Amino acid sequence: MKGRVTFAEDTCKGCGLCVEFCPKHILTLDTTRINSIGYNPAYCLDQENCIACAFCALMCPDSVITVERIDV
Amino acid sequence: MSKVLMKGNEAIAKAAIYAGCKAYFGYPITPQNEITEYMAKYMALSKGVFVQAESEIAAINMVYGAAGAGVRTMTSSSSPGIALKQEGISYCAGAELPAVIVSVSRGGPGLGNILPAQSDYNQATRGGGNGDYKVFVLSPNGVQEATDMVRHAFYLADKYRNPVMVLADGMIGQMMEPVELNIEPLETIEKPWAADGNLERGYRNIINSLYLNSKPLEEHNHVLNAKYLEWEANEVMVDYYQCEDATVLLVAYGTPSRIVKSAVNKLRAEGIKAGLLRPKTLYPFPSKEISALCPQVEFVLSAELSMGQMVQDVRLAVNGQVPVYFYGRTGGVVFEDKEIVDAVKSHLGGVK
Amino acid sequence: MKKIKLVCAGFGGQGILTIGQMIAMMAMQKGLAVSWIPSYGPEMRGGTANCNVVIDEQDVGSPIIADGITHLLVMNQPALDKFISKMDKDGVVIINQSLIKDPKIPSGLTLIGVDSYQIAQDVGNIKVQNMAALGCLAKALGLFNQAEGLSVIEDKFKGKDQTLVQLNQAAFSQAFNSQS
Amino acid sequence: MSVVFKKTRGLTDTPLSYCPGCTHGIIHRLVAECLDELGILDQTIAIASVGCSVMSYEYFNCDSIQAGHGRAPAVATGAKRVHPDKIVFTYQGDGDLASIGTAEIVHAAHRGENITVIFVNNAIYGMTGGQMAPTTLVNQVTTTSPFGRDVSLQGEPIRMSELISTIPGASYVERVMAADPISVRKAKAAIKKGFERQMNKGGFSMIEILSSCNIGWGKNPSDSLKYIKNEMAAYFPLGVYKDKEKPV
Repeated sequence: MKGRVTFAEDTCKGCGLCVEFCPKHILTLDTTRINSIGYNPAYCLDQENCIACAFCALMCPDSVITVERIDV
Repeated sequence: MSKVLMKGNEAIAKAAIYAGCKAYFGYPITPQNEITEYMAKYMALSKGVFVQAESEIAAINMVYGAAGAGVRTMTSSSSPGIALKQEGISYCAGAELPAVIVSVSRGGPGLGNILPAQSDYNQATRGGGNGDYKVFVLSPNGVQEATDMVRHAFYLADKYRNPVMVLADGMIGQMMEPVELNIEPLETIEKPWAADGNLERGYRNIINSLYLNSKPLEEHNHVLNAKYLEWEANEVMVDYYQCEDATVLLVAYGTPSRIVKSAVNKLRAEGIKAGLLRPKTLYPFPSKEISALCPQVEFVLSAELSMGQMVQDVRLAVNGQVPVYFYGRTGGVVFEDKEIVDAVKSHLGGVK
Repeated sequence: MKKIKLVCAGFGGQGILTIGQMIAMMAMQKGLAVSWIPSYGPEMRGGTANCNVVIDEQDVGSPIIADGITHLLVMNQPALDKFISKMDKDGVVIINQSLIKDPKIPSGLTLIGVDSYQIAQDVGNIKVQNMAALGCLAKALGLFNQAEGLSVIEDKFKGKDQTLVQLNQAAFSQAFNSQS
Repeated sequence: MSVVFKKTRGLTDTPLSYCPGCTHGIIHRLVAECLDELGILDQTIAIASVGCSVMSYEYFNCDSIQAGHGRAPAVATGAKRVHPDKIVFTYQGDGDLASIGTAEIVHAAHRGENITVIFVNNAIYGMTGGQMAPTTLVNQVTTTSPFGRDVSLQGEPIRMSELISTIPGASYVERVMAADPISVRKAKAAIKKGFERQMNKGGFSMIEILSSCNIGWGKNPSDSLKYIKNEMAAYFPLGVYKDKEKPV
């Protein structure tokens, strides 16, 4: 199963809970950028390995994350 | 002791401890939390009493208990919390208990917001508790004066056996200014009336505000009222700025009075002889002082961060001698000196 | 002296409130009248933070600065956007060059840049960026000498690790002296 | 391609005012998802309380009434009694429900009000800057327990689910937590059950959710979740404390 994870970047507060709970360790905080509300936003390093488990979205306090399943 | 830069809330708490406050009861509410937090730490270190009550109602009743038992005590809160304390304040006044209540007021009504406001003038001076009672109300204009007034509040509370409120605003609570604290011990007075559980004194003490029969309750009210009249005669505090030759009198209290003072300077620079009278006691109100200036002024303008509360006391003081106007901002909006200047100018030259 | 109306603004966590407090302490130790007041609101880390510092010879009128800012220290772009319209016509704007790359400033205002990130890195710890900003600001105010700044830093970190004090002082000094 | 997860329409587009990593946001979402999935979003009245969640009326995409500090269950009683066919819930923190509002919560349960109470317990007053709450753990340092909560002065933390479950009028009381994906799913099931109980006119329900306050606790968001699991859940055991339909 393959998935795709996307972030509403400008409401992300960079708390890192999605990063913490991603079982595939493909999420990280972008420490080189600051979003419009002053935080390092989360992003996906490796979409190829997303399994659409949505653990990241379940733990996101700000409902920033959308998870889709790619039917192959 | 040299000057230190201190936040108003912290300075208020420190001043209370130096003034011999031995018991503090409070409940979290912004913008006065630093008072509670400081007390949590320093009451423990100085072997005093600190209790975070389950509510403001509980906190003021703890104050009633501690004051009734003869100990210098204090609570602090902000507008909605002071609203909840009204019941206990009435009981303290009725039972003639010395207690200090610090009110760091914020915008209202209801939850309002946590920004600076003066919309609790009526709450402080009239109160919402039942009965013919008065609370002594002091109003500081900065951090230094807040500390001095907290000390004075403990003195007055003990002297008159009455609740004394220090009405600050969110600005004083959150602001840092250089402060020199008075660390001299505040003289303690005997409290032979206290219910401190010591029958060796030879008689029983009862702290109570219940008078079932009409005559004794009426007599009690006369005793209380005599006290209030004594304050009005002897305890009024007021600050004059450029009032000697003033032809326009501005009245303002608390931190906003500092902005009005700047407005007086601006008006003077334009050749308008403005003066500022700043009540430092809101009850007893400086009615005589305001009235005495009426013959020389064209009008009086009360400037407040409210929709117009103190202005009613100003009108009573002026008693029709000259027109009384009002300028106010509310909701946490703080007026600027130029607004006051414009308001004064709009009224110059008689009633339009 | 001309009354100083200073606003310091940036993201929470950039040490903005501390910068303002330390300027206030320097003013107090010089015997000037001063007030410091933060924008205060519901507790939330991050977002924006700012404080107002008013310095005068005799007494401070309003502690709140509505307009006529004489000195503005901004640590990020949103802070600059928020306050630039409230400047005094010949005011001084100090910007954090590390985060504000292309400042647009109305003519008449004096612009001073401080690369707080670079200075902090130079002295060996990026956590002291706010001290670099403080050094630049202290100089720009024209009221204080370097020793007065260093002594306030000493006081502020009293009881803390001495190397921490020196690190903060180094960042302060480098910024203070890099400005002509 | 199919959507596995997206933001629920039970929440408005207003960004949440909570600190980064605060689990209030997760709990808001769970409540909103339940309202949406049960098809009751358009017939619900949310009662917001005072504390960090004071602005929850901005976030739940339904009608809302903002209540005074601690008074949400009384306000909910008023709303529910005049609109018995609508869904009424309160969203309260520990300072609101377990301190200043103890009388109101006890008596709403006692009357068996047919409402759902979402009780977020994070063992601290977050909004006002981290003061001790009645649920603050023993020895936990807060700004008003600077030397740690001292049982001899401040008592032991109050267990509200246990207390409320002793009241005959309470129908369903469960304690859950929001500490990892599995517990978040369980929390959602409990919240849904609470609303269903109300829809079935089953009476008073309270779901207590152990939540984090990483700023007030002085921990990072990740360690805060571990604290919920290891420290809070140890003192506040998870589980169903009362279920009138299925006696425990």
